[in-house]
Amino acid sequence: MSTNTLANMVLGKRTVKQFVMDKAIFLVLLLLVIVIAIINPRILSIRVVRDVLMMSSTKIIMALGMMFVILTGGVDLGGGRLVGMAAVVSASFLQTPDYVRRFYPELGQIPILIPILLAVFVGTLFGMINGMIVAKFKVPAFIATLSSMLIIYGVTSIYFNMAPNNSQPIGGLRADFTYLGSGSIGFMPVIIIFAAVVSVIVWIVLNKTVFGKNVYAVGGNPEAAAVSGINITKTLVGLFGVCGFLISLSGVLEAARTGGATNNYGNGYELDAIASCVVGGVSTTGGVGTVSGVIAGVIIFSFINYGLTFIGINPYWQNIIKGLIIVSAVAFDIRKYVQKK
Amino acid sequence: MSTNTLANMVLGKRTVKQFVMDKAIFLVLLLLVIVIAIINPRILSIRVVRDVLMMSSTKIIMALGMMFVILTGGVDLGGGRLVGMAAVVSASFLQTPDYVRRFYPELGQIPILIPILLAVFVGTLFGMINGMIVAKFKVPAFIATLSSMLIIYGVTSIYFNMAPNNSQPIGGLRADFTYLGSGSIGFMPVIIIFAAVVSVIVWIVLNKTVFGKNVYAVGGNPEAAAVSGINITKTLVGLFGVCGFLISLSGVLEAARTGGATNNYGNGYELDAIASCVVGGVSTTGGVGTVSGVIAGVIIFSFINYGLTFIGINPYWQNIIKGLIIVSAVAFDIRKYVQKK
Amino acid sequence: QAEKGAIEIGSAIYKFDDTFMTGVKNAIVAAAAETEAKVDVVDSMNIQATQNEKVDLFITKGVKAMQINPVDRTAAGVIIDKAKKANIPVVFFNREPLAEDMAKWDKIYYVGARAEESGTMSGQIIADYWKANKATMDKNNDGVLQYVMLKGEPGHQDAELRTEYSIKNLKDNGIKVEKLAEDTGMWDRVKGQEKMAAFIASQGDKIEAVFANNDDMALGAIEALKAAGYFRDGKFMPVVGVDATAPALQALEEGTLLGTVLNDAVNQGRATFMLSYDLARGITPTDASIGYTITDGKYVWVPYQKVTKENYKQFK
Amino acid sequence: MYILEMNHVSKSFPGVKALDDVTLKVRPGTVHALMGENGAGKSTLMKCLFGLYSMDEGDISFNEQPVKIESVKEALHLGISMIHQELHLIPHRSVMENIWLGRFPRKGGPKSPFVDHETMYDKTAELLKELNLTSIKPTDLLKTLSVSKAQSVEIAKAVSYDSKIIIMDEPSSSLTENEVDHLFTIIRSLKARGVAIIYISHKMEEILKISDEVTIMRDGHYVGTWPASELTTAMIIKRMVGRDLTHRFPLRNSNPDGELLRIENYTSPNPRSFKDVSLTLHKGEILGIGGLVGAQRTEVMEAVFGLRLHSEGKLFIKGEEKTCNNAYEGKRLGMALLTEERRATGIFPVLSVQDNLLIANISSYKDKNRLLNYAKMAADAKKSIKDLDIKTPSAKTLIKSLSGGNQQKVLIARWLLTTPDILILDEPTRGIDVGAKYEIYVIMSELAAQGKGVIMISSEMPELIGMTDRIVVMSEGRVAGTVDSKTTNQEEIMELATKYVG
Ligand SMILES: Nc1ncnc2c1ncn2[C@@H]1O[C@H](COP(=O)(O)OP(=O)(O)OP(=O)(O)O)[C@@H](O)[C@H]1O
Ligand SMILES: Nc1ncnc2c1ncn2[C@@H]1O[C@H](COP(=O)(O)OP(=O)(O)OP(=O)(O)O)[C@@H](O)[C@H]1O
Ligand SMILES: [Mg+2]
Ligand SMILES: [Mg+2]
Repeated sequence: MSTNTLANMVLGKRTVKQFVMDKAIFLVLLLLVIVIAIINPRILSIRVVRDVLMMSSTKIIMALGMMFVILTGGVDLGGGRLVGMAAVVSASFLQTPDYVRRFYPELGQIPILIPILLAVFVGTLFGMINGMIVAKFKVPAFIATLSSMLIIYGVTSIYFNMAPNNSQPIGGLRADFTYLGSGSIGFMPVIIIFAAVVSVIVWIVLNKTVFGKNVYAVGGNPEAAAVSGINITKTLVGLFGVCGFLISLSGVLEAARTGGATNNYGNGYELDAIASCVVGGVSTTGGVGTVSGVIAGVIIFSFINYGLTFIGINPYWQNIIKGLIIVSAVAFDIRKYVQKK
Repeated sequence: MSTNTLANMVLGKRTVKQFVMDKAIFLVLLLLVIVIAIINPRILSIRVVRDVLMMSSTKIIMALGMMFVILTGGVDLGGGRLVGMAAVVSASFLQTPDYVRRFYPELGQIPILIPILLAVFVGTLFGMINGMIVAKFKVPAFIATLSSMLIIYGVTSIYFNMAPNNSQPIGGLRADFTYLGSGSIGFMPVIIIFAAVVSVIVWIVLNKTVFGKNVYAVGGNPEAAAVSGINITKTLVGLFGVCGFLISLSGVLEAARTGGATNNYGNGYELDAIASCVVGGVSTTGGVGTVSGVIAGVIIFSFINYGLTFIGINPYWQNIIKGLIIVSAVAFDIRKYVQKK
Repeated sequence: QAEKGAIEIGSAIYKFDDTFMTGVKNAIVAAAAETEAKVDVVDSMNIQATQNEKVDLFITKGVKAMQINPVDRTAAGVIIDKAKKANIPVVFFNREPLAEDMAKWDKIYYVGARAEESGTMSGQIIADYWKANKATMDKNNDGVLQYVMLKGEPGHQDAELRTEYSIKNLKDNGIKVEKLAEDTGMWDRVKGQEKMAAFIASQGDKIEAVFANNDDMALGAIEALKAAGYFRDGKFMPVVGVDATAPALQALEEGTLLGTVLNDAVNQGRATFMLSYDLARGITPTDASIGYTITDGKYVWVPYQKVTKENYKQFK
Repeated sequence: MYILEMNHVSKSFPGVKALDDVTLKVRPGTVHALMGENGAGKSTLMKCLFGLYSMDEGDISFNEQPVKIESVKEALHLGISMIHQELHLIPHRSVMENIWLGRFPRKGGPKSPFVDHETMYDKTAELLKELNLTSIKPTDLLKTLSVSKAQSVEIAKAVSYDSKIIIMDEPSSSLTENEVDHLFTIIRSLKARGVAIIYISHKMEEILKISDEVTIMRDGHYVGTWPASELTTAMIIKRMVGRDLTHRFPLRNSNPDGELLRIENYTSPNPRSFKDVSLTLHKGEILGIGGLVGAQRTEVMEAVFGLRLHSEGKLFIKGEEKTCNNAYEGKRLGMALLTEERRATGIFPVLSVQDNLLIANISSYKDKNRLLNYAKMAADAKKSIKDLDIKTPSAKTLIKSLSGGNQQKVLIARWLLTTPDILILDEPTRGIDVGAKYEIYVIMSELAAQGKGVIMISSEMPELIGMTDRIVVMSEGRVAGTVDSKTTNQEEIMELATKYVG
């Protein structure tokens, strides 16, 4: 089963039994697959797995970024708008020279890495500013990032509305750029490789580095972290920076994947990212959460969206069913934390 | 005791500085008024006050509902969609008999209170179900209400799409209904009176009833509340019910105020409501928040929106300025909570 | 010419996030720049209540005329009441208020396109293609057109009307149709792509045409189709959108998009401004004074235009 | 020669002058006890030294060099470490991560970003072995440890810093006598290495046993410093409280009669927890529950009060069989339970002292019109503050800014206000100064004299023997025996407590 292989990739050499015990959330996913397969067995195809993984890939990158902030008990409301900013910034520099409505009509063929780095740099910077505000002025992350949501959107819109673009969707992206989003190496889409690499790196950062352990400490008990001499400000600035980095990276890839960008890209993504994290077992009170859980959370969301469309459920009913699945998945999963005294 | 006398000496006369610290949020509001008045003195008119209060009124009712949930450290993400549901339900029964596209073509003139009570009852019920799920299954409020957001929207849309309405905006509302939203008694708009009455009642509930004290206790430390013999389930179901009640009441008034309703009403309101609460000093970690703070928070938001448009700032820039104001207002206000080192 | 800003006009767009409305907004601002009028453009953020608040503000501020792009067309009645009380003329645009509301006062105008028309035209593009290429397009040779539909936001007026009238047009052309799947892409390119991927996986080669309520979703669908091997080696899928955005014209040129329908933002914006400019100055608008035809004393209809491979160059 | 001198230290909080011209001088290689009533300013002084608070006035010299300590990092760097009065641990992380937090061993050089897990594990295992804490594994998650084990982790952590000064703010409050003895062994070996210990405790026996010098504070003022050898308990108390305290325990003549509460065969669904526990409480009786840490005393009492599940067993109140599934039902049956963990299950940190006092009893303040009677509430709060001598600027002050001992007093007052028939106290005098302890004993005797019943879990043997009528001794989740307090002695209790161990 493809979910199992993925899980094994992430979990390493854990036994199946432990896996079943700990990861109720994966069982929920399995159950979903079975139910949908009964309705339409064609869902059991390698192509569907690829589709779902592809649509999950940018979301995984974003959700992993979001996870850093949720680990400290906050949320990044500006995440969605940051996706839009990164998409617009990178796309605006990466149009084919013969496209009629270019953002920068005079611009030559610049190396692909420059706009990507620029977009990601801006995102990281915005993240770090958030971290600074949270750490230094004790503003709750909710408010700091609500503000940056407004500011980022305003800035992106002003940029997007600049002449000669005047708020037209940015199209005609260069093939070397869209390759990142829709190309494949053999049967394996590049974007899935991206997501996998990012996941592994995030896993290493969280579990093997001092910074990662400090993130868990600051999230789990900030007072304890403070009396242990951890530099809370540095940790917060760092983790918000990582969050901004990953989210803007996902924005760049979103532009590459869809071959276009508007200032409205990413609107509302932050909610999906937060929800995926929480469904994946990241606690909103901080200090608890794993990379594998987040990946599972994202895939569950993607699979619900995909599967319900696949079997042709009316969109209104999709909402209702999605709501029911989410709440029951979490209620089922949460039992492992709610130990009976 | 000498510490006590000492304390009295210091506390007896409150210094100006302390006052400034405590009421920082009101000062922010004042400052805003002054700045905008310098740019355009016409903002200093009773009409503007009335406009701002009118636009705040339904939002105050909603934010007060949201406050109950935030007091327990959660949020109600379904709030916005509940506004839409209440608006659609009440409006669908309150169209003038001669309107061409009636939701219920055969329906006679029913007493205005019945649809309103129906809408508010459904809202309260949804709230109580959320409370039940949070209390019994330990599902985080974030997820429970995310699910109900989807479910409520799905249900509302299905209702709204019923023949013969087929997703047409509901219009032609009865004058006795729209009076609640846009009528006035003398110079005083009815809807402001509504908001004032609700605020007073909520204040009484939170400060003068056992239920209110239990809400603060459950929010302040749920485990200690359980040990103190507070019925956590009852309190959570109750407070989510109150939240649903107030939010759906605001939805009814929203329909009355705009003279119409669609399934899309209220979309995104929850974020504004949460933000107003937090700006008004309600702590997202639970247990802290006052009615006056929430009202101040809502009015600040309304005034920023109103004032920036009034002086004719470009909407993109409005976002940026709004973001900057919010973050600095909170940073300024929060200093009183930041423990002295 | 009088000093700039002597005439203040309030303009409320239903939401700024909408690519098309941003085009209209830009056209309004451009038209105003040639006159002494100053247009205050505000964002209603897709919330009717917010729009009403903006209207209150305009009235308090004492603007000379208002341009309103309603969030919810039935709510225009309340706005008209407010305007009438304050004696400020209103030009509604892009979303048509109900006829009985329009009749409430004589200083109410409407500029827009008939949303039905955009549906009809996108249906016509597919109908034309079907008639010309029936042999290849009817993949299963059953004489029935199997299609999938990517709708805009459910309940949205344009989404409902475009969906309804595009199919109606096919039927009026005597074409038998079968809907394989329909889902909402929420006007969004990313969602359009994801929904289309699911359609392809569940319907396979059965799909014979793709309707999208706007270009963004159509382009998303094209990305999904490309990923599934379409638009290569002679594998084609007719896809239609609405709006004629720049990337859509590019797709037409590349031959991936079959057609789109131009919603004429520039003329909607201009006509809206010209009407409100006259009204603000107390002039009763005429065909001559605004440069557009006024029907029934209060309507200016800006037509949609079919855009296909044949004529797309003129819209660039 | 002093390793540390703090001179003229003053510090105010809104409404309180917590420290007023305080002096502290500590010699290397000694144990320096810091004594004072609850709220005297001990913790505040230590937090100033540790860089958590900044002093309003005063100076510090360390190793005869003037220093400014503005952050914890600086304090740790100088060689000062601290065991805090409240646990400061990260629940979802392992013991080793908690211990090495802020200074993880790194793979390949001190600048490397990677944590060296193997080294960390080995160092932790070594440290725990050295301190004889082998029942704790380096990989255990903190949240699975009992309070006393968590406290031991805090001690291990502070010791591991290799500091010149270790501040211990009530380290023994959640330890049993065995563990305290063990702590003293650790302290003596530290002393031998030249480390100075600043030791805060309210347990007089400990102070006289371990300390070399004693500094006494009262109401934020410095009273004086004396060699421990020149002091007696009575002298310390007099200087702390400002008056004599002649008796440690109030005199009471008890004549228990009539059954109030009986449990039969209480057994936990968790096989490692309590089994087959039966006991009876009579009217007018103070019943002690003794045993070692881990004896499941807390669990049994929480089960009685309905906070924990029991799979078997019956509950009788005044002879009638009842059930009790949650605290609300417990309260209705006339019970009250003061829990052991003040911070986790006791206080509402962001609520006022008044709200904290009244919350368990809030329904009784309802008027005819169902609204709360504020005048009555304020009066009761004021009375409680006065009766228990709770030091707080006002009833409106947030409880989190009170000293630890005063928070504990608020919790006791909270349950007294519910006027229970059966008052269960789990370590009620933890962190409470001698004067206040006496007050609590008086309250217990008064309740008993009124025909009510009190159950007291305590790890302090003298208080257990001195205050109770009978003592039920538990061992490994079972009742090992019941003794008569008038005739028993510590040896007998210890013997019973270890009956099922091993
Ligand atoms: N963060 C704070 N904010 C306001 N007041 C404080 C704060 N910390 C301590 N206080 C006050 O300072 C005084 C001294 O408190 P401190 O905690 O130092 O007492 P203590 O001697 O350690 O008492 P205990 O034995 O109960 O622990 C108390 O009156 C307390 O209310
Ligand atoms: N949540 C838990 N998970 C695993 N083990 C636990 C948990 N809680 C308690 N224990 C274990 O149960 C035992 C009982 O601990 P506890 O401190 O409650 O005993 P006690 O005799 O009641 O202590 P005290 O005298 O301090 O009241 C301990 O050995 C502890 O390790
Ligand atoms: Mg066919
Ligand atoms: Mg203390």
